[in-house]
Amino acid sequence: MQSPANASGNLHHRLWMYQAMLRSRELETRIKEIYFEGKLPVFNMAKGPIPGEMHLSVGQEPCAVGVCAHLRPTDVVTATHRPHHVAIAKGVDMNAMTAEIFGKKTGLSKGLGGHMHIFDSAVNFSCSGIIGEGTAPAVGAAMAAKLQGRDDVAVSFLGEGGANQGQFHEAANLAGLWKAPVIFIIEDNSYGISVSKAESTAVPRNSDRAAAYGMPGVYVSDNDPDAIYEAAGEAIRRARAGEGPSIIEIETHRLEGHFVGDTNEYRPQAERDRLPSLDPIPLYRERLLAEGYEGAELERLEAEAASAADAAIAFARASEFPTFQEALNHVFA
Amino acid sequence: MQSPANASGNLHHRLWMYQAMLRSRELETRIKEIYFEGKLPVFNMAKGPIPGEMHLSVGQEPCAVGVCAHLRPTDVVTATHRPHHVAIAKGVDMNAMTAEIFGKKTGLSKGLGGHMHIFDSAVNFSCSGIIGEGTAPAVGAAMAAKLQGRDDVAVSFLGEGGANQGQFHEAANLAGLWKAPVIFIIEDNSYGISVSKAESTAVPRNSDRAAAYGMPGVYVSDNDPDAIYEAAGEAIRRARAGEGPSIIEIETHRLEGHFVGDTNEYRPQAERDRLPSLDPIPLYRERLLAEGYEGAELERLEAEAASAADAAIAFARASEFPTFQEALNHVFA
Amino acid sequence: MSSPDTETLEAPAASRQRRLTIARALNEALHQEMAADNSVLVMGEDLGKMGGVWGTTGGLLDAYGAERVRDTPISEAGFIGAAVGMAAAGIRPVVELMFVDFFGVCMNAISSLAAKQSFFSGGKVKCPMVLMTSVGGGYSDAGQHSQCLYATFGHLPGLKVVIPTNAYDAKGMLLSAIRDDNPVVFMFHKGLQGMGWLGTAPGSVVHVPEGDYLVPLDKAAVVREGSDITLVGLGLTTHHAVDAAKVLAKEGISAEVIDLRSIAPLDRETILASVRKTGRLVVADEDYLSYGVSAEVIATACEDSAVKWKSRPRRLAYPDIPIPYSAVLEQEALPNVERLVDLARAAMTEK
Amino acid sequence: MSSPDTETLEAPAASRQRRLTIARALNEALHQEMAADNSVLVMGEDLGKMGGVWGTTGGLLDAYGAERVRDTPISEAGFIGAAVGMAAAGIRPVVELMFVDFFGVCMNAISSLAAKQSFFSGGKVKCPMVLMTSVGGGYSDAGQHSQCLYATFGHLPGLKVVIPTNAYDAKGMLLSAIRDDNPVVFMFHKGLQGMGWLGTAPGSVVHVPEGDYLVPLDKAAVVREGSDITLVGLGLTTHHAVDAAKVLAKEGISAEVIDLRSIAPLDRETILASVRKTGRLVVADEDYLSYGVSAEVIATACEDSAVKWKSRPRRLAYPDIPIPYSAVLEQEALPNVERLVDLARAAMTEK
Ligand SMILES: Cc1ncc(C[n+]2csc(CCOP(=O)(O)OP(=O)(O)O)c2C)c(N)n1
Ligand SMILES: Cc1ncc(C[n+]2csc(CCOP(=O)(O)OP(=O)(O)O)c2C)c(N)n1
Ligand SMILES: [Mg+2]
Ligand SMILES: [Mg+2]
Repeated sequence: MQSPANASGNLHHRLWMYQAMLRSRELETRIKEIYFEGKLPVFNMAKGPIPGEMHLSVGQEPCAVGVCAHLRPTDVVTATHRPHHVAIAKGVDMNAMTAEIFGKKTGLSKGLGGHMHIFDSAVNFSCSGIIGEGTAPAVGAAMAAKLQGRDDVAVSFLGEGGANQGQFHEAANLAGLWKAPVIFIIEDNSYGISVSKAESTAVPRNSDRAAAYGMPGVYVSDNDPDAIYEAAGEAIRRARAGEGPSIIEIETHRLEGHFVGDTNEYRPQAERDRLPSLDPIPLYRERLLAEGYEGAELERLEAEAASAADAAIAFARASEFPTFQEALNHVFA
Repeated sequence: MQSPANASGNLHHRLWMYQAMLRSRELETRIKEIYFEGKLPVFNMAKGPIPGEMHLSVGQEPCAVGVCAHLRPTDVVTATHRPHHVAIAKGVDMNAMTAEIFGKKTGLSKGLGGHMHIFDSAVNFSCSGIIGEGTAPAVGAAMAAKLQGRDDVAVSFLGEGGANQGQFHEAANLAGLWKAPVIFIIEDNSYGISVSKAESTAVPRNSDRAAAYGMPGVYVSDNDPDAIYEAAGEAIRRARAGEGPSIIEIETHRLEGHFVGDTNEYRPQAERDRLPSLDPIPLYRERLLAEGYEGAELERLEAEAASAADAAIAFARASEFPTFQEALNHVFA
Repeated sequence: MSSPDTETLEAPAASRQRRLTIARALNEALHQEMAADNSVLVMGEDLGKMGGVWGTTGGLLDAYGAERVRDTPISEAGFIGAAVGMAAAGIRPVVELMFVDFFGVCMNAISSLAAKQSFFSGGKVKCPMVLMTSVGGGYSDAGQHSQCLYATFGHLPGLKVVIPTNAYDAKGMLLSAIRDDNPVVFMFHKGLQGMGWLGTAPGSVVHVPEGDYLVPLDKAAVVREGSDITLVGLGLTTHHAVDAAKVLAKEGISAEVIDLRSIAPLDRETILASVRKTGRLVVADEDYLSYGVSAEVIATACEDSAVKWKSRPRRLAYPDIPIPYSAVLEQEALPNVERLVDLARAAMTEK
Repeated sequence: MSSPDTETLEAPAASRQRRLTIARALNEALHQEMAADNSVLVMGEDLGKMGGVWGTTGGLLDAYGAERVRDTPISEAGFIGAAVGMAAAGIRPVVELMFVDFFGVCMNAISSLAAKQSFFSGGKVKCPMVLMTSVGGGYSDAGQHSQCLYATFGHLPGLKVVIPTNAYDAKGMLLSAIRDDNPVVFMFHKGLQGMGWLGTAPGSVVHVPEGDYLVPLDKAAVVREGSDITLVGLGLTTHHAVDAAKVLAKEGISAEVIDLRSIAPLDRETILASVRKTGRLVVADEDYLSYGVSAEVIATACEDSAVKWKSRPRRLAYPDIPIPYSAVLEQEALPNVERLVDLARAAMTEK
């Protein structure tokens, strides 16, 4: 899925964002359902077509699309253990990504990586299951662009919990020092697993920490795709123009548990009750309709996203498992 | 050497500070000279009565005395690879410390630690040769005091170079979050070995980074013992009163090379030429005299410091080396 | 020998026994020790409200309050380093590194700070800290959430490193660890933990006394006696070894099974006593092969002058590759009973 | 075999040969490779203006400019992690971790990030990064500045780990490392580096050709041939082994000396070929004993069916204690020629 930054212009960026959110949501809805296949009656994480941990981005799609709408395939993105929405918005091949999640040979990494290790070199996307790990490589990728005379940027996504990792501090300082064309996008969903932001972070806003690194910090409230699009656009423009890095913290919402199976019980009941009303996709749909977009057009995008997700699942299911030789082949390049 | 916070009050804190600076200086002057014993004509770090690396604090004494003047033995201090001035100001036994530097059995750690591992549990002092390592234990020590219902504080000394270590970020966030009675003292001598602050730090002042951790940040210019005393006094008062942590960054000067043997060649000539005029000890002497302190009193302190240093060296030289059994004995408690 | 008898690893315990999972046993140990000693404090990610991802800290927050049961930011270097500072001041912190795989973000706090406080201070500063951490794979959690890294910790001086194989040992060893004045890396294997959402080797669920008891941190256990061959395991591979011994028994081969329980210190005497008797050795390790536990056990036996080898020693370990996600690949890479039996058979027949 | 011949380790080279220290050889390799390939970049603490604490980067800043020769903040996790991002984009970064002892503040960037890029991406992302780092003690730099930690790095998959013993190998191996598409941990021993301010084993200063040549990263070297006993060393202990072999020769004992040069991969074939011939083995390692290089070498030999042992294998390694500061203690703990000779004699006489 090409971003509007590269698409031929006939798809307006707001529709593109809507569509990218839908694709992620449609795929994750299916993943969630399939995740339970084979794991019940006594839930066992090791079983079924999608074993292991599964972190869904449901509710956080605006962060991905508002940022990635500005990116080119040659821009680099590093993401986290919660990568699907960002991957899809960055243009990662959905079929190959889904096959990876199913551990298949046709997966992006032939099944060696899995859901926390989505690597697509065609669009320069990677992610990691270790908190903070992607921050420094993003600075390096940004510096590489600068050294190679490209005006590409790098974007590092992290959670508000991840902002308390030492690696983030080191990476942000390097970025500020070297004026690296990198943008740190902090998806503030208020929780790191069960630990709330107030229990983990000495200041209310990570965007205020930008001053510690000599870079602008912007806080975007309300999980609003358009506001994210604006803020990210400005930060990415600055970065491409050689004006250096930025931090953007986005208020977003984790509508599901930390991973599939987590029931969010540590969240106050009132907060949990409110979650469905915060779903950004219907909210954005309403806004688009209110602002004159055609319902039929939206429905077309919805259908397209559903069928893309179906196709990805079908592709993954139909694919073969890798042979053990694959695991031996790629320890070294 | 008891700090004025504990001394019976008959020694004014400014004289105490002067004396503590002198003690450190007198000892380090001797250490520097002895360091070259046995190492020449072809300098070999492995040889002589004091082998290994040797980092002197010459010029940075004000940071130590201005802070430690407020501390009690039950307050905890963690210091760095450049620990002597802080150790002496914290009241570490000078004889046992010097013996440690000579690798002797009578040393604080029986010769197991050496100059970068000065541990004196009698006054709760420790240090480490790994940059940033002392920051988190200081937070822990501060929390221990809080949990145990003591109004003791912890002070973590670090260099401006060390402030770019991830550990510092994590420790500072924990401190801010938990309102730990800890003070981070950043000795800004403009260099981390050969790398200047401008080459290492994205912002001009680390004290500005305090805002990222929800704590006050103070910058003290001019390596001024009295100004440091004031700033530290306020921070320590706040910490004891349960008002939480602080960061104090102090402009100071490393008058010697990074370690003995380093010739400072990477520093601009003009800067090197200026260094002798920045020696804080004669400057403070002048000020004390100008403000009416008796010359004779200062001379008495000077003589006392010199003889304390002589005694420490003599004690260290006269002591025996440890037996290998000591090394085996203390791997575990 | 203070571990449960051979039978507990092999057969369901008698009905009146109280059988617990390792998770429950650890939780009980923490409850009891926090009640008995108010210098004990628990700190880590999701240990409070959530009760721990590994089920070890449930109920502690309610019982002992937020001062002593602390949820932390995702700042492992920070809170483990802070624990060292607390420990020096007389607190006995139990901290959790959620997955051992995350060691790389905080190893300095463990292997430099905690491990060397005693040495650097000439014995004056103590570090009575327990670092609990989960190890092991087998459930497709991929290359950053499935490692064992036993040897990574065992190699560095100043740490005690233990891994219980059943709930009895788990409780007794955790109580010993908390009371120890040294840093103890307490590893629990996810495949033995008894979480609802992960399969659990049945042999780990054994009788656990309600009261207080200690299991030493420096003793291997002979969990099954035998005379023809010595099988050495730790964590999950101990269970594989017991299962292999049962298969071998049917073929008339009498295998002795040793559960290392501690890798630092390594109980070389117990290993040697067995290999001197059997003259044959197979080591099963789920950690990476090279520079791993299996090599150390083999070298220990081969250095000994009293062992009379009837065949050369053999080892089964995780190959030197990152852990692949896809279940088919991961299962192929993991040590298992079948391969262990094959190696034991080879040791019985070949030189 | 691409290493210098036996003599270079043993005797001063012929007068017209150009003899360099390892530091100078590494510096020359960096100069030549930066000139030849402008994707090579050097980054770390004090590498620019100061030319590196270990003398490896002198003159590079002037020759190649501040973009390609970067001084960094004291942020090892940050700049090593950044190097991984650069490497994925086609840059070939050479980074320095000043002392290997600091691994604990940045190990995640090395053993998770760099080491697993290839695997996690199914081979699509490369990490052509060299991590240079100093190892070893012997000059009273105490417990945080004197370790070797060979096995710590060798144990974790995805890294190549090498350590040259002389200047010839140093240059050829560094050129190989920079051109390798994988992360290479390039360890240089301070006791061999040839810094003015540190003593240097004379055998490390050998003839170094001016031109371009490669020494492979996966081959041990037989630095002295012999028939009675195999002595295995790496880094400084290779020099001890050569010296021990000379002493033994006077007693009529013919010792073969193997310099491992690489511990990941470990060249098991070269070890086995020698031990199959001699039937006796002593390993000398300056890293901590337990779970170390010495155990892996011994296990490798003992697993082999073709070795006919004439006496049991032996090892000399650093004891499992932090490195003491006091020179008398440190020297007593370090492996040395005398002890190696004693072990070899024992291997010749006892079972
Ligand atoms: C270094 C490290 N510590 C701990 C974890 C375990 N862990 C996985 S996700 C997570 C919470 C992350 O919170 P946040 O950064 O806010 O991201 P979110 O899950 O909310 O998207 C934790 C603690 C980890 N993967 N890596
Ligand atoms: C983690 C770590 N990285 C690098 C070093 C090497 N090193 C020792 S002192 C030093 C400079 C420290 O600078 P700063 O913190 O400003 O303290 P200063 O030496 O100026 O007192 C460096 C880089 C170290 N000891 N630890
Ligand atoms: Mg979050
Ligand atoms: Mg400095």
